[in-house]
Amino acid sequence: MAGKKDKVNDFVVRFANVNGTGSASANFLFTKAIFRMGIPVTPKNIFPSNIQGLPTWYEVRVSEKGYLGRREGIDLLVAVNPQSMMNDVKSVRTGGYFLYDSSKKLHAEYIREDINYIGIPLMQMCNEAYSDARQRQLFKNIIYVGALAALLDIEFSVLEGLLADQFKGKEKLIPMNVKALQMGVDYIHKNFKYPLEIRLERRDLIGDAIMIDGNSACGLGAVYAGATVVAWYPITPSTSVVEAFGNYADEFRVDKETGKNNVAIIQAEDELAAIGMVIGANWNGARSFTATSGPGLSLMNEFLGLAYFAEVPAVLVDVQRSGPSTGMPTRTQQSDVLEAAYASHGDTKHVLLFPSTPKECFDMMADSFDFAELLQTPVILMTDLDLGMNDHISQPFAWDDKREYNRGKVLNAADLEKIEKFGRYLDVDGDGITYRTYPGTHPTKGSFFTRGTSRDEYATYTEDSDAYHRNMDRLIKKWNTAKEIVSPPQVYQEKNNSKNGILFFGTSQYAAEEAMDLLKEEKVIVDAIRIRAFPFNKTVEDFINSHDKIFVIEQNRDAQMKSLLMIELGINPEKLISVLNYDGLPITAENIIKQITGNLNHKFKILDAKN
Amino acid sequence: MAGKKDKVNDFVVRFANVNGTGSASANFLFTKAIFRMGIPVTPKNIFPSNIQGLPTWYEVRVSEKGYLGRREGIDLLVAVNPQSMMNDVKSVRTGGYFLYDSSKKLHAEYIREDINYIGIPLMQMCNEAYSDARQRQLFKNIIYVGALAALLDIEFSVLEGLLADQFKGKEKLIPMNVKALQMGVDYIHKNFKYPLEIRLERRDLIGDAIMIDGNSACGLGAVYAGATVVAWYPITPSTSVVEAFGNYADEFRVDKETGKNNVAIIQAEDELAAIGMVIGANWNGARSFTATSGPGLSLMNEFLGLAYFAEVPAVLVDVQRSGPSTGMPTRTQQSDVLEAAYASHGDTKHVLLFPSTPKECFDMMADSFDFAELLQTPVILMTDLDLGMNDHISQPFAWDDKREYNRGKVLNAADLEKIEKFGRYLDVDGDGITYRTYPGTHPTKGSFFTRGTSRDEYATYTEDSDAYHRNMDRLIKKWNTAKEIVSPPQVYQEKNNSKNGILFFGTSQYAAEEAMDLLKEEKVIVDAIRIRAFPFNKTVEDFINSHDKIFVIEQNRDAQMKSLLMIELGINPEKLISVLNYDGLPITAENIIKQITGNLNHKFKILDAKN
Amino acid sequence: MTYLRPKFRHPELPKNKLGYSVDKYEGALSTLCAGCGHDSISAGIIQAAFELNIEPHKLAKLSGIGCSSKTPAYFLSNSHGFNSVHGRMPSVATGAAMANRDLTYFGVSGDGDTASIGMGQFVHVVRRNLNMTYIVMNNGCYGLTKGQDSATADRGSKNKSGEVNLFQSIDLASLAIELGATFVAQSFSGDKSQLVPLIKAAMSHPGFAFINVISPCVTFNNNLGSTKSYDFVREHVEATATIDFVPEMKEITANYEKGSSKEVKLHDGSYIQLKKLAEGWDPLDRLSAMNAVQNARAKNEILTGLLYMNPNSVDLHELIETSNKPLNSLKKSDLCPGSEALKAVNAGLR
Amino acid sequence: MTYLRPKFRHPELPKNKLGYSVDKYEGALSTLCAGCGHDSISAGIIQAAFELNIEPHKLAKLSGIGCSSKTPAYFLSNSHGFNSVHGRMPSVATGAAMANRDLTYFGVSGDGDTASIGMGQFVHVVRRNLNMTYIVMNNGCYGLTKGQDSATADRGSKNKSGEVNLFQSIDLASLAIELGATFVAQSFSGDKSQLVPLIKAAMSHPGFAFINVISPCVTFNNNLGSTKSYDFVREHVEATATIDFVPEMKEITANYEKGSSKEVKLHDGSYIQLKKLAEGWDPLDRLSAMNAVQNARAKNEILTGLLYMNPNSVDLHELIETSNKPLNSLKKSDLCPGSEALKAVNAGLR
Ligand SMILES: Cc1ncc(C[n+]2csc(CCOP(=O)(O)OP(=O)(O)O)c2C)c(N)n1
Ligand SMILES: Cc1ncc(C[n+]2csc(CCOP(=O)(O)OP(=O)(O)O)c2C)c(N)n1
Ligand code: SF4
Ligand code: SF4
Ligand SMILES: [Mg+2]
Ligand SMILES: [Mg+2]
Repeated sequence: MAGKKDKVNDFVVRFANVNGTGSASANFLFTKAIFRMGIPVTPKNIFPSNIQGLPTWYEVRVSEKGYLGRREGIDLLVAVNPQSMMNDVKSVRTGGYFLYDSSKKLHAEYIREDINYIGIPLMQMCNEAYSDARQRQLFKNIIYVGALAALLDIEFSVLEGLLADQFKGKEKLIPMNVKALQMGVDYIHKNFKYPLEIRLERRDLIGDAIMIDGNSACGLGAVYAGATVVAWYPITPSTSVVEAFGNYADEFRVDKETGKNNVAIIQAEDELAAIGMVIGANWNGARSFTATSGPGLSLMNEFLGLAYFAEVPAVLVDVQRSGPSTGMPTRTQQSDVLEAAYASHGDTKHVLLFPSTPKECFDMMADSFDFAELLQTPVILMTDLDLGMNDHISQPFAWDDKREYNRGKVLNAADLEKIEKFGRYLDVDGDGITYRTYPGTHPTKGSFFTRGTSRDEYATYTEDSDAYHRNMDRLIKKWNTAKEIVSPPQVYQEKNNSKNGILFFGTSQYAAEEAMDLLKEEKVIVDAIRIRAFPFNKTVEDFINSHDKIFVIEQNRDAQMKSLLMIELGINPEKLISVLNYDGLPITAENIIKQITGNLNHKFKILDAKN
Repeated sequence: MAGKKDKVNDFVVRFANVNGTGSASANFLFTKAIFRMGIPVTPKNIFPSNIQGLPTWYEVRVSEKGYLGRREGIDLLVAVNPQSMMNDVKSVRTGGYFLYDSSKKLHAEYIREDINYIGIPLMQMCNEAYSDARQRQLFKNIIYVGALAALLDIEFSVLEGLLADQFKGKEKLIPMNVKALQMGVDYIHKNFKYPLEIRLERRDLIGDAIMIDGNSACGLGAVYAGATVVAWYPITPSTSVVEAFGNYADEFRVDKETGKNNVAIIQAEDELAAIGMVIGANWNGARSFTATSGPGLSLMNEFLGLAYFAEVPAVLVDVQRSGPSTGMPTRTQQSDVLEAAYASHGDTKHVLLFPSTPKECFDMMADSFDFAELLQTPVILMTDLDLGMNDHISQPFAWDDKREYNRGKVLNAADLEKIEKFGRYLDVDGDGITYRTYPGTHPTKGSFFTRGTSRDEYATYTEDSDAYHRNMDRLIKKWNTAKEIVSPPQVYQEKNNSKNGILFFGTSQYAAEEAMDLLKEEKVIVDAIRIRAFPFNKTVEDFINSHDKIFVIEQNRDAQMKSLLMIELGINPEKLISVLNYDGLPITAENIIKQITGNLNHKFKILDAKN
Repeated sequence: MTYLRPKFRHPELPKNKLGYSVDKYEGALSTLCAGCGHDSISAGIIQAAFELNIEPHKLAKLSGIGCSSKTPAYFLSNSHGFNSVHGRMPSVATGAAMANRDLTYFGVSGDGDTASIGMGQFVHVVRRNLNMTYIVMNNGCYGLTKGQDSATADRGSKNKSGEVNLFQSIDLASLAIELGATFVAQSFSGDKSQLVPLIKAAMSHPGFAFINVISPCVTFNNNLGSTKSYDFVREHVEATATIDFVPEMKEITANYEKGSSKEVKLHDGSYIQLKKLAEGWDPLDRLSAMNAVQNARAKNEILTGLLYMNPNSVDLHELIETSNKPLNSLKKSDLCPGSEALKAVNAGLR
Repeated sequence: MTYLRPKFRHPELPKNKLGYSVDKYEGALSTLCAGCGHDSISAGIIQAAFELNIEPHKLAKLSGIGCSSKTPAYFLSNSHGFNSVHGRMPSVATGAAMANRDLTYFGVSGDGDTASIGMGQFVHVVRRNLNMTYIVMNNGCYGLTKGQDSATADRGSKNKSGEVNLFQSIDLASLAIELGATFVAQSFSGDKSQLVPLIKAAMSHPGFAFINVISPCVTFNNNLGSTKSYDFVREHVEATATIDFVPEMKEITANYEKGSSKEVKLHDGSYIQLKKLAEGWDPLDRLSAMNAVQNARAKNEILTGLLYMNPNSVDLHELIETSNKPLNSLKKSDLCPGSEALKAVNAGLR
């Protein structure tokens, strides 16, 4: 991607900051402005597992074509962190730009011949304009945004509009921010040629899309789905799921008359307690969920087995981070797939959903409660740090007011009156799903004793081998029923165009779709399918069976989704080619293409051109 | 198995007792006597998850041919439990015997035309002979053993010898027991034709074999292996592992001079604490282990991930019971295989060992510490309730006094002096295994900071993507190294005799070997391999690749070992045919044969004859 | 009790205000050892629920794992029950209680279940003042796994395998007071006259009500000073090294006056010293309650009765101000903001 | 502190008895927020180890997860360290200590790490009287996950997101005394003159030595009565809804006389009231210690100093009578019974 022609709406800007310096909101302002100019844009946070003083990066990709995955190759680096400066300089592509604080002269070792330097005396400007140390700190960020506005042609009125929205109710803050922006603009206007050849031009490519992170979308989805009991324990990167839920609940769930809450949010003492609470609440007829990440999922294993066997609904959001162990808590990965699918000792299987976008986070969160209650089993929403904590452009949320909550097979008092003998685990309908009752339903009928130990169809304790066997088989029947209930995959073509297919899920979607496009430009055609749920729908099986080679794209080391495909569908591993990424950063199209073309022995022109 | 010819040393006796009535020791006396008569015998406990008052069964198979798996079809039922009597009557094979307490007349509903009844007025005899209620209870059991001695031709002197051993130091108890035995003998002699056509004849088929349960063998193995720190939490069926360890430690690990213990055994507050202690102790250079069952394994997930990633050795015995959840705690299963193999979130893999016999429990327990320290990773010994809590005939234990403990790559102070810069995670030898140091080794060299988060080769904290990636790849290299270090499989033939193979592990060995023999009688030849460790050794791969069809025998519902074979070896699932058993009882040869011949479309004469 | 317990009842049993006789409050037949203290407590729970005129189906009973945790199957069979996982009943109860504030929550746990694996959850359910009754059937051992010492076993006591407990015991009642529990009582399984009123009081308390009930384990009890005198059967059992023999035992009962002390002989011949709080005891004074418990402990006495109660208890629902209607009864119309609101949300995200 | 802390040292630093100057006891550069109380405690630990003439490599430092649990990387870099998993350091420390009784064990935890997820392990490590020093760097919040209330947060305090903590706080020192801890102290991160001697005393105590150190979190502190007066920057940060801005802060120090009280102003303008135990305080009387703590709590005072110590502490190794030689130093000859013994075992199984 060298070359020096104008690159309108197609470049990557990376901000190198120190965390705790208030850069996050300034950087977001930059991204959001591009979004408001109607141009596809995608930001990624690359942040440390600490609170203050360490390097943090914010990478913004602008893509006229709407490619919203990460891309390697930095066109403009905004260097506000002396700590990481040396590596930051190296990371700029040949011909790219390096924006730095020129209050002090740049040391010779930071000078590269093949990139362009834009020095702005940020500190000096702040020291002159502000007396309070904290204001100096804070406005430095705003000033460089102003500079970028000038350099990249961001419309100033858009920035002003954003500030007006942001400081609604605190209007006195607006002029100070505008002034700081203007300082940045002015400095560029005075000292540099602008705009650069990488620059922005207003488009109308966003439509009615919104910009939001996946965790907030999950929280909102749970409010819409009618979740009332939420238990959780803080852990990065899942914390903001429940925080968002809480904020939306403050807005939507306070009873107007009484001022009381139509929701109970409990910060549990740990993840074992959180999932225990969720199980207790669901058992008692409330929709309830928790959110966690890998270590929490590990701790929930025993309880997940109980919920599977006792057939209690439960919804769990796993915002995956790099594992194993505490791993890299602030980096993304899709490496809890196998653990989640078979969590707990003994023969267990759990329903998983794999959202790719905030809209899907919202929808699947709502669906997950239906699925959990329909199937009376845990449902785990497998999202990840990239989706959960980064802002994404997404289709707007939609809700059909006619949609009812599907509470599954629950008998009320009247139903019980009609029944001769209630059998909690009796497969009346032959689909493996049995009827349950909530506590308190009927004075003499329908009560039963829930346990994780063996029992017969009437929930009576037994150690009888046959009863145990029957029950385990029924659970498999239920599993098979689930296959056609859970979210079907997204198939990218009506009929096959190739004997090769690619299969992906979750946040790999962005890079995978881009890779498909680029491959097509090279006349390498692949069919594609995006998995959205486990167990696998028949369509998944058909797709795989009707292709010779399937490239399974996933963001983990051990090819975990491939394992599930083999185990559950009996697919010959030879036809499943893994395309893996596991360095903690979101996967890129370039990476996918390299691995696919490597396998296909295809010499790829675009790639070669880049290198 | 109808037919009325004499069945010498080939039958099944089942005792139906109430638990808490002292029947266990009497029933063991019966089994041990047969053992001492040189005849292969195998007992199975089928006991409830409670302490007193519920049905419990003890099933003893006698097999001249040395088949030590469970067999269906009860030849003689000893009915001492009115609660279960109706089902007990039904369980006897046509032509079999039903021994019951005839103090009260047997109700008509218990009468079957096709079986033989042996009524002994046990209660009445006890009431007459003993005044103390508890003695009445206790000796009832001894009396029926006496009766069985007469009916089946157990040598009385053998029983006397056993009592003498048992009451060594409490000799005054012997005559009373002998008297009770004699009462049983006499009653038979007076009232029945004896012996029955199912009966015993002294043989010399036992050699120098011993009889012991697998849990005790594990405990003993750990003493020999030099384990010094043991942490555990009680759970059936693993409790007796540590209890046995403690008993052997009392014998072998008390310092003669000081009277102090060369061991520390800590009953932890739960399984999380138990594995935490094990990790702490191993990190600090002691050999340390814990024992648990499914629910405990589930709780250990997070810590196992830490040990994998931080590369701390740990030994864990998982005595598997029927899952999921609390499942059937007193029934056997091999259903924690998948959970153990990939325990914890993120990309993790753990070394598993699969013993089949008490001797192997002992050996593998000793090996597991070598493997754990060599590989600096958790090693999980996957045994089960059948192996752990039932007595088995086994080759005697052996220990080579020249054997040294292999402590793996540990640097001492002198080593450190020689090294320029110590890198805890530096792959010096190219095998993925790095050098470690124990705390306290050297004043200024070799100390490092252990963590579950990302670090570089020098154990320095980093969030660098490359460092993370390098480390994850090195862990895979180590995994590959492990393949040829862990216990190789047992291959049953020098070269292949068939295009079909069977593959099994753990306690399925007994039934699988019997099934092979029976198949051979029918001219159905199958090759066989017994897996003894995960990751799989090259031999396993070769065996599978050199056959068309592999029957994978396992005692779980979800074909978990088959899953591991597919995932790790990339085997086409089509060639792996599952032979499953998951009703909580040990698998039988008959069951295996049915499933194999069903698949091969072979009409099996022996089986047909039986039904 | 045994599986053969006769089910015959006199037809004219007294009825409570709901018109129910006590058999309406019974459960399945117990499978615990004959004479187990836990069964006596179950009987007390049945009696208390009967006397309190509780609608059985308006009560949810929850437990962990252990002999004690099995008991919910043996009382109130018209109540939903949840025998969850070991040590984690408090969290399940918390979730359940959050879902429906209109039921009565009754939790049963053991000393292993609460004081070892469950310690964390116990501390936090106390802290949250969840509106529930929480009984620990405290036998100082792990009954179901065959008699290992628990963390409440007295220091110096011997267990069935003859091992001496080296560790100080955790005093659950004192701990609960320290943690700010709003209702703390202690009793003995065999003392129905004290136990039933305490259970009733606990169930009426608006907040977390804890009762620690000393409940001897027939089979594995390991009480301080266990005499272990010569006993033929014990020797027999010891010699055969199978702890499989449980002699039939009778329930131990203890009836004594308020303010008095009583030495109770347990099945194995050992004694415990119970001291019933005097009539004039002021259970509203937290500091004096703590002191009394500490002093009794120093004297090896177990103080019984209502030790402490906070009359101003504010339970979790009140604290977090959940709606008065049970959350599980709310409908889509109460819960779902609808499509219009969502349009506004979308607008805010552009 | 920042990554730029100058490493320059005066060449003639005083040396301790081992001939080491204090820099021998330092660790890697801290990555905590500037002014974080935890860094002050680290400095105290460095000073204490220096003054106690500890061989750094004969000490093992262990922690859970959290800002506080990171600190072992910032002191004693010649010691092995183990930053384990969240809330489970006590078990790892127990195993480590069992393996080698000859090292000194130093544990660091946070209030989230100890009072929430780690409560069970904390209670049991106290009960076992493991020979270790256990410091909780108590800031009333979860620093590393961005400021949620912990179980030691004061009831009524407001956290960074403006939410009021509704729950009573767990008093870890009082709890430890209740559980029978043999050494319990309390202090303030900024009071080096008190802290260093307490750490030294703790490290010298043969058994479990607990120090609860109040350690303000610069960034998310949520202390009672936090004034939250008008502040431009705070408003700015609130409006942008990113809690990403951490102003540079100075360490808070507090020096005051024994027996006196001191109000300490925290970074957010709120105050805490510290009360230093008087000279004449008898730390050997458990009941009076408990009372003093309870009374102070009622007055919203935090009692600092050595609250309680049992001079007859019997640590876990002594209790279970492990060999005097470290278990990890025993050789095959000490451990393996050998083939002859095995023959006898075999014979007994025939
Ligand atoms: C995770 C887990 N660990 C261990 C067990 C085994 N277990 C069952 S009951 C029990 C102890 C019960 O003791 P307690 O709570 O005192 O009840 P009791 O039987 O004495 O009434 C244990 C350890 C289990 N079921 N689950
Ligand atoms: C099992 C697990 N759950 C949650 C987390 C996330 N987490 C990391 S630190 C922390 C809380 C730390 O609080 P505290 O112990 O008080 O330390 P501080 O940061 O305040 O010093 C949490 C919840 C984790 N690492 N592991
Ligand atoms: S073992 Fe003990 S606690 Fe369990 S049922 Fe028997 S007497 Fe009760
Ligand atoms: S967030 Fe708080 S506890 Fe963490 S380093 Fe910063 S000031 Fe310290
Ligand atoms: Mg108990
Ligand atoms: Mg904290």
